[in-house]
Amino acid sequence: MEKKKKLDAKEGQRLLHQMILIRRFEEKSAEEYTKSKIRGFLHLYVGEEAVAVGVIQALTEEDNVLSTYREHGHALARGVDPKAIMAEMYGKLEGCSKGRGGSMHLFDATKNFFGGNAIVSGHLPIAVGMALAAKKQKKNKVTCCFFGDGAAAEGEFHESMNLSALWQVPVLFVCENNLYAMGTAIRFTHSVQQLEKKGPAYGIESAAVDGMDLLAVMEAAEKAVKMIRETGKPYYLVCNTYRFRAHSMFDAELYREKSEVEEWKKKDPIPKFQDFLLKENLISAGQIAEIETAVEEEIRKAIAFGEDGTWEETGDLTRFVYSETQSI
Amino acid sequence: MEKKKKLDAKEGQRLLHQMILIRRFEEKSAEEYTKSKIRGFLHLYVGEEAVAVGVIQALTEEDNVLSTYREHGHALARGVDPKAIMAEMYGKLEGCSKGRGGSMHLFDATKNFFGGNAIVSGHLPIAVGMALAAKKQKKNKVTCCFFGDGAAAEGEFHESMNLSALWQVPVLFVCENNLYAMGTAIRFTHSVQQLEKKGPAYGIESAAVDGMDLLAVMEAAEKAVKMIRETGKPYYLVCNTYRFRAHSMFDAELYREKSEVEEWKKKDPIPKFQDFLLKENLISAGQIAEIETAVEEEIRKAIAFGEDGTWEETGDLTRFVYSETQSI
Amino acid sequence: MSDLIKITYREAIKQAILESMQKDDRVFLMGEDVGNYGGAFAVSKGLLKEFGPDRIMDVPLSESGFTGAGIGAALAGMRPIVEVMTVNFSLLAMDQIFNNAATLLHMSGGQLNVPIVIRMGCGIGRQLAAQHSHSWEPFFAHVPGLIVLSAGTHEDARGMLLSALQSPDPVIIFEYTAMLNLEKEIPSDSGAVEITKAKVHREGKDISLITYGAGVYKCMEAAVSLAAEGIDAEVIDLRVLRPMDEETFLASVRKTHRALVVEEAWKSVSISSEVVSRIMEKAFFDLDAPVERLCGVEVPIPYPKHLEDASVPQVMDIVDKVKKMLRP
Amino acid sequence: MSDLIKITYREAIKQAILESMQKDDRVFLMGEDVGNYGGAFAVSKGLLKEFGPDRIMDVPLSESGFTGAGIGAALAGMRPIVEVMTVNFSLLAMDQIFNNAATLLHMSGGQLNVPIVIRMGCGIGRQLAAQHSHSWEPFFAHVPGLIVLSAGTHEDARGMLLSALQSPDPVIIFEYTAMLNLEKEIPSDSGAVEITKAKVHREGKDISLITYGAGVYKCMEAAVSLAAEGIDAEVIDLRVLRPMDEETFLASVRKTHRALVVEEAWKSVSISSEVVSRIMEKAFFDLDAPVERLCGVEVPIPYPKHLEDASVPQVMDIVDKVKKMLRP
Ligand SMILES: Cc1ncc(C[n+]2csc(CCOP(=O)(O)OP(=O)(O)O)c2C)c(N)n1
Ligand SMILES: Cc1ncc(C[n+]2csc(CCOP(=O)(O)OP(=O)(O)O)c2C)c(N)n1
Ligand SMILES: [Mg+2]
Ligand SMILES: [Mg+2]
Repeated sequence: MEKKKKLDAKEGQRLLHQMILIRRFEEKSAEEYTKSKIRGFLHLYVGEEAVAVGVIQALTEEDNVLSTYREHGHALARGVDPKAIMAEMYGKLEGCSKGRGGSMHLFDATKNFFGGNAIVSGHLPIAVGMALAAKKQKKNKVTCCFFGDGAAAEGEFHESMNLSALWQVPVLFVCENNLYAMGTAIRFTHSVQQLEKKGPAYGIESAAVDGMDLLAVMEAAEKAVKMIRETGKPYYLVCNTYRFRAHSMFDAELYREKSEVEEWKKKDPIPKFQDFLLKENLISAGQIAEIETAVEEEIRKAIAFGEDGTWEETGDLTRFVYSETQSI
Repeated sequence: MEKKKKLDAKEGQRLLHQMILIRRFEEKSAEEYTKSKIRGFLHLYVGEEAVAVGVIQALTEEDNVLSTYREHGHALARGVDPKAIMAEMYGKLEGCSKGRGGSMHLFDATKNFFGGNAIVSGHLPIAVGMALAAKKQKKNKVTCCFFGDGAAAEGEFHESMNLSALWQVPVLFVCENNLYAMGTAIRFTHSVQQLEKKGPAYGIESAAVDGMDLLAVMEAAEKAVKMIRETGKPYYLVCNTYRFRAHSMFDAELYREKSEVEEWKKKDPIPKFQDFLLKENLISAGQIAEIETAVEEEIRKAIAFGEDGTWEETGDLTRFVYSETQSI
Repeated sequence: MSDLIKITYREAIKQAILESMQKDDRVFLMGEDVGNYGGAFAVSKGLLKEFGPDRIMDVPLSESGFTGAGIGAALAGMRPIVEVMTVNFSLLAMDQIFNNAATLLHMSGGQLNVPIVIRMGCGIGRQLAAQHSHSWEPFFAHVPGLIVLSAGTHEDARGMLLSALQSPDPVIIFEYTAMLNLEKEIPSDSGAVEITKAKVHREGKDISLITYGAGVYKCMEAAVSLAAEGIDAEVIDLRVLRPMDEETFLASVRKTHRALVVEEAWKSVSISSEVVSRIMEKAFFDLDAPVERLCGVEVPIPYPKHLEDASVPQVMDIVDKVKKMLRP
Repeated sequence: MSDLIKITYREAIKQAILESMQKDDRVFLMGEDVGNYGGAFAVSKGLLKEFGPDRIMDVPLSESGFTGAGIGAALAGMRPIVEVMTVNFSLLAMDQIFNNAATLLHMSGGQLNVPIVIRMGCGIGRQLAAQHSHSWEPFFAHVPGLIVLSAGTHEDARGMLLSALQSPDPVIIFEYTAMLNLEKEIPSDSGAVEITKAKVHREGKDISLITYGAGVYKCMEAAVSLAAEGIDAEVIDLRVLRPMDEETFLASVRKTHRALVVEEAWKSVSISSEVVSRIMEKAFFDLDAPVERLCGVEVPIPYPKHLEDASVPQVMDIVDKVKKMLRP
């Protein structure tokens, strides 16, 4: 409510731009995958844009962000250069991880963006540790950690929640509940499927929000971040969302009905937010078209950048297995 | 209440006998440890007797029991021969694990007693699997799994609780909350210290009970086992208790006040139950003395049995790394 | 002799699962996405429909939990096939495998068998980058109590599982995801295979190529090239990484007097280290030259194809190496 | 030269922790029971009082969680010393160590350093049976990205930690619990030590004894016995198990022309396999006889003293083996 009033045109347009950028970037990535320009596993974020954009806008540049292998959206929302991301997926030295990581391992230390983690739930303890460091260093720094519904079944979820609450560290756990872990529906992975109900078992302030609604996510995230900054304690936010596309490019989607996907597409966060902006006169149809054009151009540049990138020399294969300098 | 009425003299005396046997057995073990007859880690159950005795009496012989490294009490309550347990701690071939396991690894397949597991929380998934097998085999078999407050912080607790509830398998999780994991007080290991509050996060029926009160434990365990048999679902029972002695023989007990221990000793489950039996005329002072004498004799025999046992031939060291027969 | 049929590596595994489930109703398959998704690599596609959810069990992301549950089910008389999607995630289940499955028989003095079969996808070759391209056969081969098999051929992909399910002891089977689509001819009636012996795939007199897993077809191909240049290489597939059959390769080395060990795993402390050591210990005086190794480069596997290819021995590397060894 | 002081292995470690915490306030110690209990093996006794609970952190039983938190804290600029009480429990943290600590630098193209030090108790010798007597140095030594140290002497127990904390890369330090009470003399000013090189502890000309960890003092003792019989053995402590310093032992073998590798870990796929392989590859023509190995028997370690002793090489075994090798 209050939020909606606060949102000004410029900010609204910026957020819409981000969501559209993510959407188009993902669509383009899929295309590049079928052209074999991108290889390995490719997990797209289409449908879930409101979560990354809504949460990350609530953070400052000093805050840390960690994500999974489905992290293009988070990286883009965090401001990692789309060119560097595309080059990364092209496997080029100009990529944000020097081409070593690919789609699943985007890193950008300058943006406090810490991956890009492909072991499900493996980054939760790391997030707790980064938040612990911030506390020890007396830095005003929230660590925000995105993960999926599937991840919440892993033991590391339990350990991380407990540690963060015990130690009272400033971490925001964001569970992106898209109802599936690969092809396994949440009813086969969680005995209690309202995942926000896991929070109280650790005494962690928890909430669930409609992850298809950018404004709702923004409001929930801002509330969460505010509480974290005020109390130094963890917060657990479940964003209920849906991925419109397959789990990865290897997925035949045998496990869900097309009609279910269609039903969810009606809740697409982008038209919803667009309509809101239009209705509130925060944007014009022309401005939307401009955003689309600008995004198209950004993506064109990203592809070109990836294409033009350089392959790492094979002789450099073992660089950075260990550090090249002894003092850090 | 109802329970107290049902308890007859014979059963009451049998249970008192078990508790006293465990107590004296543990005291004797400590003595043998200082004489270097027993080696390795030795974790005593003194103070917690009502939990093992109260829970296990609710099971049938067909049911499975799994425990930790602090499992002498469970083994004795389960009816594993005290001679075989003592011989095991003496490291002799006549031990219940042929001397290979020692104090932390008591096993007796004929009693459906499955350890004796020394990796904290490592047996929880196994218990779920045994319950799953019972379900698949359509056997009327409850699997009862004891573990500590410390164990509940491990990821495997989370995974096991979730799996058991998802699969709806007949397992009884018994958390022996003795307030310490080694020297770490529960306030340093759990953000939420009423451990029974963890059950609802999995939709598992849960309860907490005064683990120093045999009758209360019996009642709670019977209720739990009844529910499990009726529904085939898991149940989570927290027994709040206290260990009177050190964590193991290597523990200087720097982490708690003597006065705290003394306070808890006032709640000693054995005098409490003894008094109840006396008051209800279910036992006489003479009969108590007889139990003490009988227990003394059992323990004397156990020690003699251990002493007289044989050392395994060194040449047999590698027996049973793999099975000796190909069909099982 | 029976007819040959063309079959993919994937189909070979699938047929083995199908056949073993038809033959023995104690057998069931559990793993992430084995059911509704059809298997992460489509290996179990269709089996859920055939056998229903009690025998093709989708499990939550809980590697320790469900692997432990498999161990429990095995203890209780079932014959679980646990699929750990890929070896990359097996670290989360390592405690269950090494501390429980591998020890219970010995530690209980021969009382407790754990007839579990754990299958995992393994290896490099799909540009999946550091966290998803591991070759961790060496870890498992180090641990007594386990039987560790590597399915380097289509016959073994089909036959090893059938034999493993007859074993009273825990068996780990490594399957190579890069080979899933590869078609080969196998005898139409090919079934259970020997799982205690290595296999000479090609006889030769000039040098012994000793390998396993993804190295097998590579070495066979290299041997063909070498033959064209007048070098007659013997190719040995270790197959059983634990307990290792040294007789087969020692006999070969005694004949050829030279050996090259080829593996994709990192070089240090690997299967090849063990093979070289045994040749040193038992065939030293038969050697005309030092045994050499071609192994994985010691680096977290990078994403780009050229770097990935450079990380493990390729056919040409083998050919070149052999030529250098024989014609220095 | 400085004075010698008598010191236990335990005290040596403790002094290193103390000194490093005094020197650098980014350093903190976290682990189970390191604080209130004083350390499972009394290593950190008194440090909580000295440094307070923010720098001596008791953690819940959550090996994956707190090790991962250590990695996160290291990423964020701290210098955590994570104590995994013993290597037996490290399997639960293996994913964090191998998939995160070891890969992040390379996978991020050199952006992310993980300056964590992980200490663990290790080895056999206290009759703790199968689940508590592991020697798992070989697992860690297999993994690129890690620096793996083995503190086989009192100087190293003290000095390695000090040096490790200067490393920009993750360091694992193995400490040997069976040696904790052992007193030895070290220079009173002994401090940081070299952590890239093996060390010749005793020069000799007849044979090279190559070992590490608990094997070091055993081999020194054996060398003394052998000297009495006219055999002059050189003793080499590998110290750095990864990246392994082969130059030192190759030089030795080139001089003595014979070698015996001694380790307590299971024989197959071990540190000794790697040492033998490198000698094969690089000093084959310097050998007068095949290199031999004395290793742990491949069995889950049993509880009784005589069987435990029989499970690893003892001083007399080394002496006998050398005599057999030199005077067949
Ligand atoms: C520990 C681990 N186990 C299995 C996998 C394989 N895997 C990759 S993604 C995935 C599903 C994760 O689902 P969820 O956490 O809901 O995230 P989503 O993909 O839906 O965003 C699985 C099983 C993995 N990467 N890591
Ligand atoms: C995975 C693991 N980590 C650490 C240990 C060392 N350890 C043995 S017992 C124990 C405390 C366990 O406490 P709790 O579960 O409360 O059981 P209690 O001993 O109080 O009965 C610890 C830390 C272990 N055995 N296993
Ligand atoms: Mg999901
Ligand atoms: Mg406890």
